[in-house]
Amino acid sequence: MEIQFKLVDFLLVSPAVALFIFSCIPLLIKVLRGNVEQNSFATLIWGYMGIIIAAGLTVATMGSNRTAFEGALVFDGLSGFTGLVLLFVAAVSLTFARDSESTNDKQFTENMFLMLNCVVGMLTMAWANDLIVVFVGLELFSLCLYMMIALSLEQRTSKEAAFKYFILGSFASALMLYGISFIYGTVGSTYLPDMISAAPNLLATNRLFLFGFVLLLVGVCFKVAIFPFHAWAPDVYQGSPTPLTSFMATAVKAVSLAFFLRLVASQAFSVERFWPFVDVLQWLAVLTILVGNVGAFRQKSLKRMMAYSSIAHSGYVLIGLIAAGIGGASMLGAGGVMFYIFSYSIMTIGAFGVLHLLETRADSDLTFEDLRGLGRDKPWLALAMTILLLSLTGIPPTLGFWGKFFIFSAAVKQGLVWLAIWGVVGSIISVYYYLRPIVAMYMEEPTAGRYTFELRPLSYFAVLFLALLTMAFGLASEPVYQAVLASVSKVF
Amino acid sequence: MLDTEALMRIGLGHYIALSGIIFSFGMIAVMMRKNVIVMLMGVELMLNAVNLSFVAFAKEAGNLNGHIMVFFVMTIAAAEAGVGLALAVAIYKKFHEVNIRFFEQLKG
Amino acid sequence: MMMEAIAFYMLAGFLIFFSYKVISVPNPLHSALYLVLTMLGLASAFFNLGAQFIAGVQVIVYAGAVMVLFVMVLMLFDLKTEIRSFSRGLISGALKVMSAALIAGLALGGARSSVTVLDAPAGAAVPGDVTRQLGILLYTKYLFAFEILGILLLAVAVGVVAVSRMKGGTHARH
Amino acid sequence: MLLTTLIFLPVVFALVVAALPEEKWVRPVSFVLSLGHFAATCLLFWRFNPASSALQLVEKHAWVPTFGVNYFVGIDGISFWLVILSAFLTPLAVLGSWTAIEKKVRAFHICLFLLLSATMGTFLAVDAILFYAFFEASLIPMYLMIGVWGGSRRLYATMKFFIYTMAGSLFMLLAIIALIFMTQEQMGQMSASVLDFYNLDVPFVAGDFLNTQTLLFFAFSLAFAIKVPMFPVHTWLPDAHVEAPTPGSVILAAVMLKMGTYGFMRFVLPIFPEASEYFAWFFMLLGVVGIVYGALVAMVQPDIKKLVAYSSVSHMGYVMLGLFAMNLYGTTGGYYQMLNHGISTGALFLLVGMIYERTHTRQISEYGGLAKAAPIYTIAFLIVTFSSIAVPLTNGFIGEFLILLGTFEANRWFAGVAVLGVILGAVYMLWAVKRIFFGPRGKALGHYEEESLDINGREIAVLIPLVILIFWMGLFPSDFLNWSKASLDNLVQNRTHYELKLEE
Amino acid sequence: MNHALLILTLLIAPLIGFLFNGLRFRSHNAYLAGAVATGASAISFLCSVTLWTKLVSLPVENRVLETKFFEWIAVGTLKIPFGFVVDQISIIMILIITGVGSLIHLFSIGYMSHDERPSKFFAYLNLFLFNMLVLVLGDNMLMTFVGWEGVGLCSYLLIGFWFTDPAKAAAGMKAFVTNRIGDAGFLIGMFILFFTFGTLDYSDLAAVVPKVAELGWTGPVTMACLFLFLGAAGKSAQIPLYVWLPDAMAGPTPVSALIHAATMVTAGVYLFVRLSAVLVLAPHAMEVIAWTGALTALMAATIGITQWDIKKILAYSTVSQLGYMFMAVGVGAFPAAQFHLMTHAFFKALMFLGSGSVIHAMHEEQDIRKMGGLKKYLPVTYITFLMGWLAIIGIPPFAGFFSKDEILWQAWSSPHGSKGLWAIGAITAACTAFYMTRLMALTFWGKSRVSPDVHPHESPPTMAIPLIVLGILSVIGGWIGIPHVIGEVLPGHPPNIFAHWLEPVVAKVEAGHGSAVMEWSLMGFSVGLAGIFAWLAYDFYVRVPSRPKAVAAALGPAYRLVENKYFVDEFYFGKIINPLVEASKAIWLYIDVNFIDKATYFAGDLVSGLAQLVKTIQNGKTQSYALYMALGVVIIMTVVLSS
Repeated sequence: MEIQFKLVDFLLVSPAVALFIFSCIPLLIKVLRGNVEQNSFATLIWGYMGIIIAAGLTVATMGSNRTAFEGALVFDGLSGFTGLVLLFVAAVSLTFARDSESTNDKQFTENMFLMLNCVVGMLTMAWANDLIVVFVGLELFSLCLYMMIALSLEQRTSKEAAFKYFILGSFASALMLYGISFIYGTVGSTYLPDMISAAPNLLATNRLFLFGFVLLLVGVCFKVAIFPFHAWAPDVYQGSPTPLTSFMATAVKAVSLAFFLRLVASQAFSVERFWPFVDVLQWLAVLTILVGNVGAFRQKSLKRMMAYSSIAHSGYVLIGLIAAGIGGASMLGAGGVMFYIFSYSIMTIGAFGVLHLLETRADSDLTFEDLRGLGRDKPWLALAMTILLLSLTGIPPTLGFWGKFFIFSAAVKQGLVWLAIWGVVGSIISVYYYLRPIVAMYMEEPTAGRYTFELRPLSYFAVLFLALLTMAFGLASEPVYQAVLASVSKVF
Repeated sequence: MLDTEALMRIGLGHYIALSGIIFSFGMIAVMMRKNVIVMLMGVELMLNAVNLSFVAFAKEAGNLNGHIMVFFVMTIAAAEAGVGLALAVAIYKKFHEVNIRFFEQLKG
Repeated sequence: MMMEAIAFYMLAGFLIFFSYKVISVPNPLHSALYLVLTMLGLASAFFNLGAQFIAGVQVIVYAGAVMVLFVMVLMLFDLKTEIRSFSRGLISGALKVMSAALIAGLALGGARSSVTVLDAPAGAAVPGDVTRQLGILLYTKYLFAFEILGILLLAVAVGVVAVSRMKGGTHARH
Repeated sequence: MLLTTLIFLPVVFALVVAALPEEKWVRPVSFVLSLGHFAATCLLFWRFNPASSALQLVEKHAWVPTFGVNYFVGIDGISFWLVILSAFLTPLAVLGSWTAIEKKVRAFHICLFLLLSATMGTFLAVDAILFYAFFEASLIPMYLMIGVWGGSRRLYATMKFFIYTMAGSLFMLLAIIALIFMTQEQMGQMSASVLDFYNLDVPFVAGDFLNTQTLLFFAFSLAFAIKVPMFPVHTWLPDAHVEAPTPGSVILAAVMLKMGTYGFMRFVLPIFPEASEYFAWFFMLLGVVGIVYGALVAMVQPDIKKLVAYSSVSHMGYVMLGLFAMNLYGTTGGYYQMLNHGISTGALFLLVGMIYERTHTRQISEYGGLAKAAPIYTIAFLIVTFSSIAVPLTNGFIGEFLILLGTFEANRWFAGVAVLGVILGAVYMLWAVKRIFFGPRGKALGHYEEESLDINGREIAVLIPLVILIFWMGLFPSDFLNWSKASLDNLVQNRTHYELKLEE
Repeated sequence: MNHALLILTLLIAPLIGFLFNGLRFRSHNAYLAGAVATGASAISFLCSVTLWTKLVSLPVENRVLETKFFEWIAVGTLKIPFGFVVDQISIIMILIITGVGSLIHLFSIGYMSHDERPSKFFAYLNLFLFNMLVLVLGDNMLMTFVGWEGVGLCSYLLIGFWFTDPAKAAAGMKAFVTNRIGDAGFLIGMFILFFTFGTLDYSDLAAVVPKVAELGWTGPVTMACLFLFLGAAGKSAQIPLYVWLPDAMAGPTPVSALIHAATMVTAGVYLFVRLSAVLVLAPHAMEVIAWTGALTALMAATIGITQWDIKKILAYSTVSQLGYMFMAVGVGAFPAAQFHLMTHAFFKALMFLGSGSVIHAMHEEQDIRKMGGLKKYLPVTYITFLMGWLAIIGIPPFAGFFSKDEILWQAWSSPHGSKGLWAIGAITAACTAFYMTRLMALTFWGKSRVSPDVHPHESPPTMAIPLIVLGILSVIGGWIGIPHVIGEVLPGHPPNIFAHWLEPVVAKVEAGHGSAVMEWSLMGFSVGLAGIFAWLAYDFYVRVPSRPKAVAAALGPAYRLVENKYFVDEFYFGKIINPLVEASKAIWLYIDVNFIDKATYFAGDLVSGLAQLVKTIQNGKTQSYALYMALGVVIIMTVVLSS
């Protein structure tokens, strides 16, 4: 057997290569300069360059609908779109990381290196068309995340978060891997299309495959924080440095959901034998929405509140996934899911960005009281936060509204009205806690002179930009929705 | 009632059963041991159990994807061990013990 | 047939015993040593299943390097036998054991009921030169994954070093 | 372009206000700008053709074409006066809050303008999603108004307001989505246009609660009933009103509550004709209960604003009663009562705000003898009171009379009970008047000299247009109803197969 | 001047007066304000007279002057013009209103000269005049209703004119609210009529109704009339809604004279005279009206006997007299009702103004126990009051005699009437004679009980002139309605001009059955009765002043019952109003605050409780989290595999 390298394969994976190279450059510079931390801004620029080049390459390869490495990787719209979201999120998070007290220290170079490689892992997972590749990508970004969290200057809680995430992540990986082994055993291959084509048949006849498939989904559900695999999320989100939380809450979910979407595209949900699982998933969606929203209801820490809210958002997406999975009008569901990923990423990272801008120490854990007077001292930041929170609530004409609209549309279209109703109930609960920061910012008596410090300009700009995007795409959601539909059209 | 014939004819099922048992031991270690390093060992045990089933299935399926997977898993497990131990060291430096009960600050 | 069965059951017995010991002995160092034994046992199982290369890697990487790392760290900590090595809570403990057992049981049950797989002739056509095939696969289909694995190891290396250099880490400078 | 201008001009104004160099300019500039907006709105008198029931001055641009969602605005006789009312009240609110709003003046006026924009959009949107967007968006400025400039329990009130309204409207969103898909099934292509909804054949089974039309009907109705608010989902209103600053109360009562009743007229009645008819008794019952209940509870309120708020519940009960009488009298009366309520309750809130600014209390028990201390104020208050209790030749009478007439035609028992509202309305208002204005001097008047509490020229200027309207609308209702007649006739006569044509 | 312009002037003049005085309400110049108001009223009176002359010049069968200013409400088939009609009925009304009104305005100038806010007073008075004119001139029921509510409003404002006294403010409110109850009935009556006959226009109704009558289908008409009677009972102070009128005496006395005696309170009577064509179709309703009127008359008269406040006595007297009028309406004697309305307007206005003069002279003292022997201090007042007294107790040939006797005769003889009604009427007449004589006796006759620091003085001419004019009218006012039997024996055979005048526009009820002899004897009986009771009262209060106490003591509980006005107010407050207020508080507290809000909070609490549960589950223990995952897997798998 001849080993042949096809150039086109390398061109296709070039975004990851570019990211890797640019992540190494500042590290090399640091090492060669006697292990002395360089100007963090320069490091950031390297990172930006890597991301921009990767994004450019992603755009260039998008729509090619090719596979690479004998089908191990696939470059379709879904992976391309997800990749762009990931890169965008990474760029913003990197900006935050550079400006944050807890990550911008003598090890920012390492931080950036890990983050970019994290993205490499995520891109791998997004591209993956083979369970082996999926697993490798998943592990790469997971391990990078564990270490990044541990790298926080904050001593106690970040270590706890890192360790919890690590143990539970490994546990979930092992479960997922166990599932992959069953799938491999029953399908005889780890190739995703093989599995997808075999799934309807095997699900109906083979319990081992059923078990494997469920365990695989459990692994994904863990990353997405679906109840009851959500429990790590609040603790880890709260304990991690905020830039990383924003990255985790968005990028990890985006890539995991994209993979989930690939799985549900297998039409597994339409197999009668699998219906009980679909029912279970529906219940999980309901429970996730409830646990997320209810959990956020009485939180004092803003980060923890946002963590629970992100669980709730996972529940909404799960509705879309089920709608996409059960056939009929899958495009609506899939489009809804991808749109939700997009909108959720922008809103959530923006909201975390605001929080990170207000953290003055590495171990800051902002509460609602801390927001008092923000409306007076930092009006624009408060405005941005307001827009982002309203978008998370789903008030039109923000981006978040359209996210919910598309998801609920899919649910209604697929006859999953009861899920949509639970989604609505969850949204109503969410109104309360999303409005509380607004209350604190504008309506409660401000404490004197809390926010007199200068905001970090780059992050500040980024947050304002995100808020602007939230509004702008809310007003013009159609282009995004079309892009999203195009991205999933090949998968479904 | 015991089907001696089936018990004697060692096949895939036997290996799956073995891997299942080891996997569950690993799970129990993760879920019940308080020492974080033993918990890590539990994870390793789980991964090893998975490896066993992969190899068994590879034999069954007649291709090498399983082996590739095992190869990757081993490497990743090693890396995980490295990360986990580094974290454990960080913990130890702070608390002079590596008990999971120190990590109950974040809750609620 | 018979011999094979006896060999398997012996191996299985050892494996189960060792892995049980891993989780039950109070001294973590002993756990680590039992883990080494478990891994060696697994290596032989791999060998049995015709995965010689994997078996070798298992012995070298796992039983060798990784476990050395474990033991080293444990020695570094100089841990005594723990008085309470298991988490508290009877109900939760029971649930934990039960759920773990159920997962194993479900896997087993799944395998039992998946008749088609179980009855397939064991040890069908595994290509003779496993290692070569493995190599080819690694350099073709899984080349990218392999590279990613490399990145992973590099990232872990960098990350672990960085974590160790943190305040409170083993190599902290302040 | 006129309608779009009307909707988005306030946004521009908000930006202008935001960009003003000095805060002291905010009030005059806002006043002039809002007057300008009102003037622009008055262009409708020339551009709108009252003889036609069709949708006029239509603008349509694709927004989310995948779901058939368009930026689709238009005006007909039903939205006509509500648009004018919104535009008319905003300058008054600005003028009325000249001294009431002391902090964050700039932000307040920005909120006011954004609210105006949202209300304009709500009344002008013909696309369901667009409507929903404006409907929801209007919550935010009001939420801020109550929360930032409100009274002591403002946080509770504003939260309650927001959650209540949101809770209802989210179900409506689901119903809109369902209707959009229904257009796809029945017309082959998705459309969120209300005009297409009218042509839908929404399956209805009498007697069975769980049928499509009934469920959708209740999803819409819940949203609008909360907004109206109807008994028993009215409890957000007293709290919101009591805590809101004066202009907030004015806009809330005068304009925002109308969104609910307008929703009934625009969506519920024509889209779900069978269900509306089937459940008309239920809504009439709620309306009647609301009338009597609101009046009784208003009677025993210790707080003036709360009293007015409960009177709103009672008055809006009339509106609902009229709308669900589903005949020409009821519908016309209900529509007219919407405007009346806007004028008279708006004026009442302004008046309460004026006196509150001076005495800093709203407890009725602390007042007394105000008629001597503030004669002009008393006159204005009495005039508005008479409008509120529907004394003939004021606007309130026309509405109430037509509603009761229509109700009597539809169901005489309901009319019989609703008439109690006429009595109780007089009771609670006049009792309050008696306690506030008559009798010996109350504690709240404290050290004020004779007549020193009276309202000043600015406040008189705020009230004069309202008083003029009270009598104008009472004497010449045709001047107003003629603009809406065609649309209202169309709504009543063609309700079962309602259709809105496009002009041009 | 054409009639439209005349009607316009008639209506506008008081309105302008109102605006003029209203806009300068701070002014203390009573003379200017009074002059303007009186002038406005006088202009209206002139217009009325002119209209009357115009009307007279028209042929009998077509004596209608109509004008529609604009379409007021036009919805569907409901077309309500802002239209006015002057015909035989309304011309009498507007002559009374503007005539008596002008006099009372004039009187008020003197009466209110020392008040703080004379301009306001005259403004209200003019506004009242305007509304009253709208009421009687309206060519459809809704226009009548406009005036109906409008006069109620003015009544409210005027009763509460001295608002700093909470009792007076409360009286105003009581009047308005009680009226509102009636108005609600009026509304429903209108609705029934509208949906039965499709119109609210009086002339259309008159035209359409007989056709319905042919169908013999009168249920809705009966209901409509009963509801309208509720409205009339509110406005005209009949059982059960009369309670506001005595309290309404809290207003300035000219107000009592104008509104609560001469004009507004008679609106109910006017309404039924106007709707006579409809009413006659509803015999049951007529019966109810007649008996209610009779009972009201009796009840109020008995209460009148025990009162001590000069104005209260007059108020109860008014209620009683209104009862007479309704009795007349109820028995179908519409001209008689209208006639009594007119004569009553004269003598009752006179008596109120007289009492005003007394009160003015007594420095706002209203208790007749503190008066007595005033005739020597207040000669003009005394003489004119005497006229009123004679008129009201029905001594021929004073005005009251003719109208009251006409009613009693009709009650006896009309097919709708009965002996019982007559008997009640006669007893009432006796009571009237008693309490009116008592009033005279205690106020003007006998010894003076005036406290020494009060020096009664005769009123100024502005107050005297109206008294004199009204006194004359009380004497001669009845002569236009001389009953047939009397006319026959009088020289020149004066006809019953009044009845003939109204004949074309009121419904005809078949003639009474009764002989002239009977009529004469009844007439004699009632006059005799009045005379006896008048003497009795004189005997009680002038000759043997100790007797009333003895009699009262002898009657015991019955006397206390009557003295306390049958405890009706107490009943209303104790059993209806207060429970309603308490119930409202309870509703607010238990439904709004404690139930609906609590339900809302319950949702919040539920979420909060669930939040606590979530927080408990989220216990921070890594291994618990792992357990959740494992359990999740197990449960999911069990569900999936077990099905």
